[in-house]
Amino acid sequence: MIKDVLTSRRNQFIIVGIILVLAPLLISSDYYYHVVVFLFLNMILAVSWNLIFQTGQVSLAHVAFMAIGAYTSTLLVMRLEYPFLISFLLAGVLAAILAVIIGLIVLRLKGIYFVMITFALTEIVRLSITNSTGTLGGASGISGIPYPSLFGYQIDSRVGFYYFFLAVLAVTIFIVYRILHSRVGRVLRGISNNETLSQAVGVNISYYKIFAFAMGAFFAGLAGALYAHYNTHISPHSFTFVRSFDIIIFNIVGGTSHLLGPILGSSIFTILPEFFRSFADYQVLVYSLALILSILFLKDGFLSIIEGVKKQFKSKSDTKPEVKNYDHHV
Amino acid sequence: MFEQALINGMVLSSIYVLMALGFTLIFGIMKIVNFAHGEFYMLGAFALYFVYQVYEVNFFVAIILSAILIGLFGMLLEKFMFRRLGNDELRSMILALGISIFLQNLAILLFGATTKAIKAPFQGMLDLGFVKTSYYNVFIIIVSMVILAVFYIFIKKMKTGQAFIAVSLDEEIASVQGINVKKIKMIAFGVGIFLAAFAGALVTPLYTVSPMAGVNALLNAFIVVILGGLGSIMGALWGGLIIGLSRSYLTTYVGAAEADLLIFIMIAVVLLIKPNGLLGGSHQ
Amino acid sequence: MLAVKDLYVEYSGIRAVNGVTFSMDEGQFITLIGANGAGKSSIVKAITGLVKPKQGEIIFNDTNIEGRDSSVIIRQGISYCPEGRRIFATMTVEENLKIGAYLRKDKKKINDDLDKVYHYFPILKEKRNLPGGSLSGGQQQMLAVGRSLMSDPKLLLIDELTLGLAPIIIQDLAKILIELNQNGLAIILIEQNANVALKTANYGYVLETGNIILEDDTTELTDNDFIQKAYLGI
Amino acid sequence: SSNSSTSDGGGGKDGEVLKIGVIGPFSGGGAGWGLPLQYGVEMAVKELNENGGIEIGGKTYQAEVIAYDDQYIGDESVSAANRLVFEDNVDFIIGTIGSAGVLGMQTITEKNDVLILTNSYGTEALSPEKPFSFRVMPTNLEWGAEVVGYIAEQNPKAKKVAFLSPNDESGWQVQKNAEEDFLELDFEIVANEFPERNTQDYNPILTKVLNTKPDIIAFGGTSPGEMGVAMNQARALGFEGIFTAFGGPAIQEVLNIAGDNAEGFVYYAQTDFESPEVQEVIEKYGKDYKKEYLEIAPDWFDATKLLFAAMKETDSFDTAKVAETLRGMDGFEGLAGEMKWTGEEDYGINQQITKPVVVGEVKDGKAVIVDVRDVD
Amino acid sequence: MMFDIKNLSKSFGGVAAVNDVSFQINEGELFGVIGPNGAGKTTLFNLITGFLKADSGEISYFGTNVVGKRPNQLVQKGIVRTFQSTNLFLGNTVLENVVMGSYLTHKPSILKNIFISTKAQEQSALEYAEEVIEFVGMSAYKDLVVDNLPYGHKRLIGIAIALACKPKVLLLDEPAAGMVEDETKELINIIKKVHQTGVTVVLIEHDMKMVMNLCEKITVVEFGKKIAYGTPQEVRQDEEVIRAYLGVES
Ligand SMILES: Nc1ncnc2c1ncn2[C@@H]1O[C@H](COP(=O)(O)OP(=O)(O)OP(=O)(O)O)[C@@H](O)[C@H]1O
Ligand SMILES: Nc1ncnc2c1ncn2[C@@H]1O[C@H](COP(=O)(O)OP(=O)(O)OP(=O)(O)O)[C@@H](O)[C@H]1O
Ligand SMILES: [Mg+2]
Ligand SMILES: [Mg+2]
Repeated sequence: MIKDVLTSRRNQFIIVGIILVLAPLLISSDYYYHVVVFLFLNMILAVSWNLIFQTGQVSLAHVAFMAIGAYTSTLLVMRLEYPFLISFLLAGVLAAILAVIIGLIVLRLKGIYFVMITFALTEIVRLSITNSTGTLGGASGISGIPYPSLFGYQIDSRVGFYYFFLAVLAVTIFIVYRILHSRVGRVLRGISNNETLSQAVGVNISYYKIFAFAMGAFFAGLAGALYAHYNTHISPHSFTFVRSFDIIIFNIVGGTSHLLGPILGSSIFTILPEFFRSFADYQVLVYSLALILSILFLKDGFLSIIEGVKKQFKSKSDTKPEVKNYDHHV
Repeated sequence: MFEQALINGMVLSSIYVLMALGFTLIFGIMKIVNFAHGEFYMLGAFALYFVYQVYEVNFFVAIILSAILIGLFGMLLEKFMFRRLGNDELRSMILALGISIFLQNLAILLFGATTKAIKAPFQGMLDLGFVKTSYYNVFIIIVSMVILAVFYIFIKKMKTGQAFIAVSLDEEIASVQGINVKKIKMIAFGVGIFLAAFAGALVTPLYTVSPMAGVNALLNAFIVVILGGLGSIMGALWGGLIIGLSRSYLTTYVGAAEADLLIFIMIAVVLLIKPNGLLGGSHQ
Repeated sequence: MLAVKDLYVEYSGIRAVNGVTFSMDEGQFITLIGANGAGKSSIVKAITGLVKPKQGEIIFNDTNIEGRDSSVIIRQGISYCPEGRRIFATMTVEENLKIGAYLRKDKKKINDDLDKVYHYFPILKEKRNLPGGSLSGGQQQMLAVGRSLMSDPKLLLIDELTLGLAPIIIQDLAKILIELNQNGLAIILIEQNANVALKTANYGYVLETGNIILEDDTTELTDNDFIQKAYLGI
Repeated sequence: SSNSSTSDGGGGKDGEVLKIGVIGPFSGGGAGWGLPLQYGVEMAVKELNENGGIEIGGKTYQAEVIAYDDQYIGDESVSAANRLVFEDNVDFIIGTIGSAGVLGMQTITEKNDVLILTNSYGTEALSPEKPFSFRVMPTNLEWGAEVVGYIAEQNPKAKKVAFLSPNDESGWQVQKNAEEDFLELDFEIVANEFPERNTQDYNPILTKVLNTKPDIIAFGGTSPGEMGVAMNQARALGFEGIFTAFGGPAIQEVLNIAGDNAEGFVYYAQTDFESPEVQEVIEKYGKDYKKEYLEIAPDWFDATKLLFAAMKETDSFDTAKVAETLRGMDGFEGLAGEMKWTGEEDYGINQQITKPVVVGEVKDGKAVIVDVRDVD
Repeated sequence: MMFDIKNLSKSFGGVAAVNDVSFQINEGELFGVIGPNGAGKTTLFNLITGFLKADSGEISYFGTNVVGKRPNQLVQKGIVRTFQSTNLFLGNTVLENVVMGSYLTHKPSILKNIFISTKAQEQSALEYAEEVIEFVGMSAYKDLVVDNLPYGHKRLIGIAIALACKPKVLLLDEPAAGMVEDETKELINIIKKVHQTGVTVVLIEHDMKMVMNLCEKITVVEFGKKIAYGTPQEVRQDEEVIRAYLGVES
């Protein structure tokens, strides 16, 4: 009985949801809030990136869309005095629109060439902001970005940010999950698996690729806006391709075969460095070692650990043989 | 100014080509986007610093020795790390990234964060008539051309070179031609790293070395290879020449900050017209 | 020359070859026929070292080669033309052929053999400087066969010789193989087209679900009722 | 290595500990600046502890350093500050370097009354709304005019200045300040270039710049390694004029790379590193560290000592009170001489340190201190 | 008339793969294309199905010129193909492969997929795919990963995927390659059944028995040129065809 309750997907979601909503009761210091808020931000980025990845494209441009979102929302609020909520949504929308336009051009590139052109894109965005003067603040960026206010309520406490970020994260996960676990998700994976054959069964591959790219960019844009209004200071320095690499690491080290992968990956690789922080000048060294080891020993990232545990669990509880799965490697 | 920019561009191009060759080799054969390539460049430079500056070995011997040392180190990494990942491109890429961060910070720990310099073995300026340049610049250009030619002949005409390509295309079928795939991959990785370290050692007298020296070197190799076409030797040559010369001329006639932006835009445009780079996928 | 004893091949627990034993002498020409999935490819892959046998012995010229690395086995004088062509797509036709002679040193004789292959398949000569990937399916098959001839082997393993070839080419190829065999080359031919297989080879093995169910001279097999019904469509 | 450096780990004789937070780039591209920061603070802490600690409100405290790496990434500085403030309950933080990090940290420290001693070039780091933020390194806004003044006095004929500054926030800010100093004295700015950081090949940009026939090449915040390379390349291209730099160079590093090519280089020396006072401190507290980082450490050593002095004078750890004292503490004797607070005019608040401007010049291949000028 | 192909040409860097070819295919026909290796048959398929764009000429499909249309648009119009080399969604099961083929018959909508449960559609797609698999006789294998299935089975799955697209015209590129006699017979039955449901079939095949057995009309190409056209009997006796393609023995 209990086991049934726990294994239903929906119930699992509900349980995790309740835990997250109640978690602030347990969070004792603002520092933990800060870490968790950043974790949520990273999760939004990682999960939305995964949507693009499902079409077989490794994008380094996620951070560029994040930057676009951050600057859009900041400028709308500060210069045009738009209400926060509108600016926030427009940040996502503008990022998505730009993604459609860019996607129309770049999504014909494949593999490493796509990686490269999205890398170039990121650098073009960053360098353009750096070399700009005036409104965008150039290399020094923009300071004093106001805290978000929603329906007259100003979010300025850590708890406030916690719930706000959590809400956006929940929406992101919900939408990405629904897309991936549906026929659309099947189509996306089909495209990544075999473009020619997908075309041959009637799939308009550009349409789906652009959709995934723009949808991912939308959430990256939102994440950028969140970041700007939480941090209250942005500069091109915050949007280098290094952050894109982090997003990729979250996914690959987490595991890509399931949405749980990026969620796990971003959790571990956001929290772990905080543990390593007390190593001071050795922090990065230890971090890179952890990265190397997890890549070396985990086949599908942290998901393989979960799979391993599951298997063990299964083989204990029932002796029915596994569905035969051919090994793909000779 | 025009002539000076030409010489500047040629020197840049030579270095880019050297870096790009190793990078493109490793990608072509192992399908690894070697984000640690710059760190091997940096290690090559540090190796030279110790072998030549500290232990005072003859300069030319020292360069080769440094590159071989680092190349061997690369082979070890292939044997004990990259091989484990098989042909998983993404994981290999992240592994390379991890190694890159690790080596950078290890270097800070071992060698310090400050910049070190090596004196060029020969000083003085050569008057080419239309412009003056240092002997060492000329040396770099010539050495790069020689390496490029040797490498080209190696790949196109020698059995091992052909084996590299065969392995890159289909390991199983390569092995039933009698090719020892594991060995070839290890050699290919070693040669690629050798080239990176060689480039690093060669240019240190011109520049300097510090633990972060690899970052820009990698970026340049990366864009050169993408522009020229991954896995293509002639692509590395053309990519190197184009990026080297455009960087020189754009910087001289437009400005440094704009040059980078313009180069990225140029690459984006080229890729849109030729999605596989200038000579991509041809192994020419 | 070649002896396969009690060979088992498994893929993650699934049996593909189920205790197969056969042997052949120098200069023999045998064929393996059988339905899809009977295990024919698995047998030759085990011989070439592309799959590791689960159990059993493979002896080639008095040395055990089972489980060794392919590159080592090939060195003994075995050549393999894989199922599904698998030519090196971006290498030129000529480079493809030359890589077939990877282990040989005798430049002169390599060139002779190259000419021989060009003589067998003139279209390859015409396209010698084009990338292999631009060839049509059948042309690629010719290239794959040509490549396997370039190593001057003692034993030639061909998996699916006629796949995608035009009838006229099949007739030519059959003649070529017979000629090569008469010049002393031992051949194992896997072939879906039993008509061709039984006409070219001297001795045949019939496989079903990993077992040899029948073996005989090809002339006898051709007259066999079962064979006529299941494989010759008579 | 460890993050704490109390001499015995057990606190003062009353068992009390004063925690000092340190944030700086100890890895990656900024390590050359971050490590001296860490070492400078640790040296001052060692000195304090060796002298028995600090007595406040009748209790004796031993100081302890908690250091976090921010990799020269703004977000990391923010996280580190969060940890120091909320987790380690630190009230005093030294660092970080660079505007992005400092501005990020201030969103936490100012609200929580945490006192920070930083170094960055942006003007926004100091303002009346940020009473807890002090800048303990003079920026070239403070000392630039003196260095330019020295150059003008020594080279009455030099008129044309070409700028090379890194293309980032500090580069742009430093260049802007320095340009004004030059214009003030009727120099002409003939070139103003912003190459990316980590540039190794300055030939193309120098070719452009030298075409304008400058008498002076001024570096605006370029790191010492790159400066050395650029000097070599400029000389090879035939430049015979003067080099100067805005942004404290590690002069030994420059000399190691540029050698004779650095001849005539005029720079802001921060402290007279070779002076007996500095050498004594290094000998006593810095010998465990890598020598190559120590050139900039004395400034952080001074800043940390200044902070301790202010605490002592206030006889309290109340940050608001300590800040108040600090603002009023003119005339503290540091290794570079007397330290004072200014900034009212430029930032609206007196929380910018100034010191006598120690001007160095490379003469006959050696770095020598040629002038010490008081700021007016 | 279904297809009216006029003066179609396509060349690759000097090689005229398809050279001024014209022919017609009627609705409901079983049409064969044969010719020596490299004659341009596959290229012809690529042109008809939009995977390549013709250099010149016209492909009229029910009266409209479809040159320049993308493959997925043509699939929507009912033009469906299989590939000469096996082309599957690797790493997936047979069932999953065929479900992908039901993309058009059970077309997903993104918005619905996000906000409304699509279990019903998913279920019906699954059932549909199972029917198709049953039709080609692969039910026993439906839950196996396709990667290492025997060659002939892979080819059948390729056909199943194509069938799941509900073609009006099905273009098969060497479907019997790699099959033994028995299996070929099975395949012939399948193709006949498909044809009986009103689907036009265009077949490239080197197995002459099969071609002669199945096709009503045959076009023979060589060096990108049409060299003969007619019923199997006519073509079989054509001197040109014997010289270029069949050889003496057939
Ligand atoms: N790499 C592999 N992994 C898992 N199973 C495999 C692998 N290769 C072959 N098999 C399975 O082993 C069995 C025998 O396959 P094999 O390829 O040897 O047959 P075959 O007689 O050559 O068939 P075909 O005529 O289709 O080529 C088949 O059931 C096949 O699915
Ligand atoms: N992408 C390409 N680049 C260059 N040449 C090509 C390309 N594709 C096909 N060709 C050439 O065009 C000709 C026709 O090829 P095609 O694949 O259409 O032949 P086919 O009739 O299908 O032959 P087969 O029966 O062997 O499959 C061949 O000579 C082939 O080499
Ligand atoms: Mg087989
Ligand atoms: Mg074909």
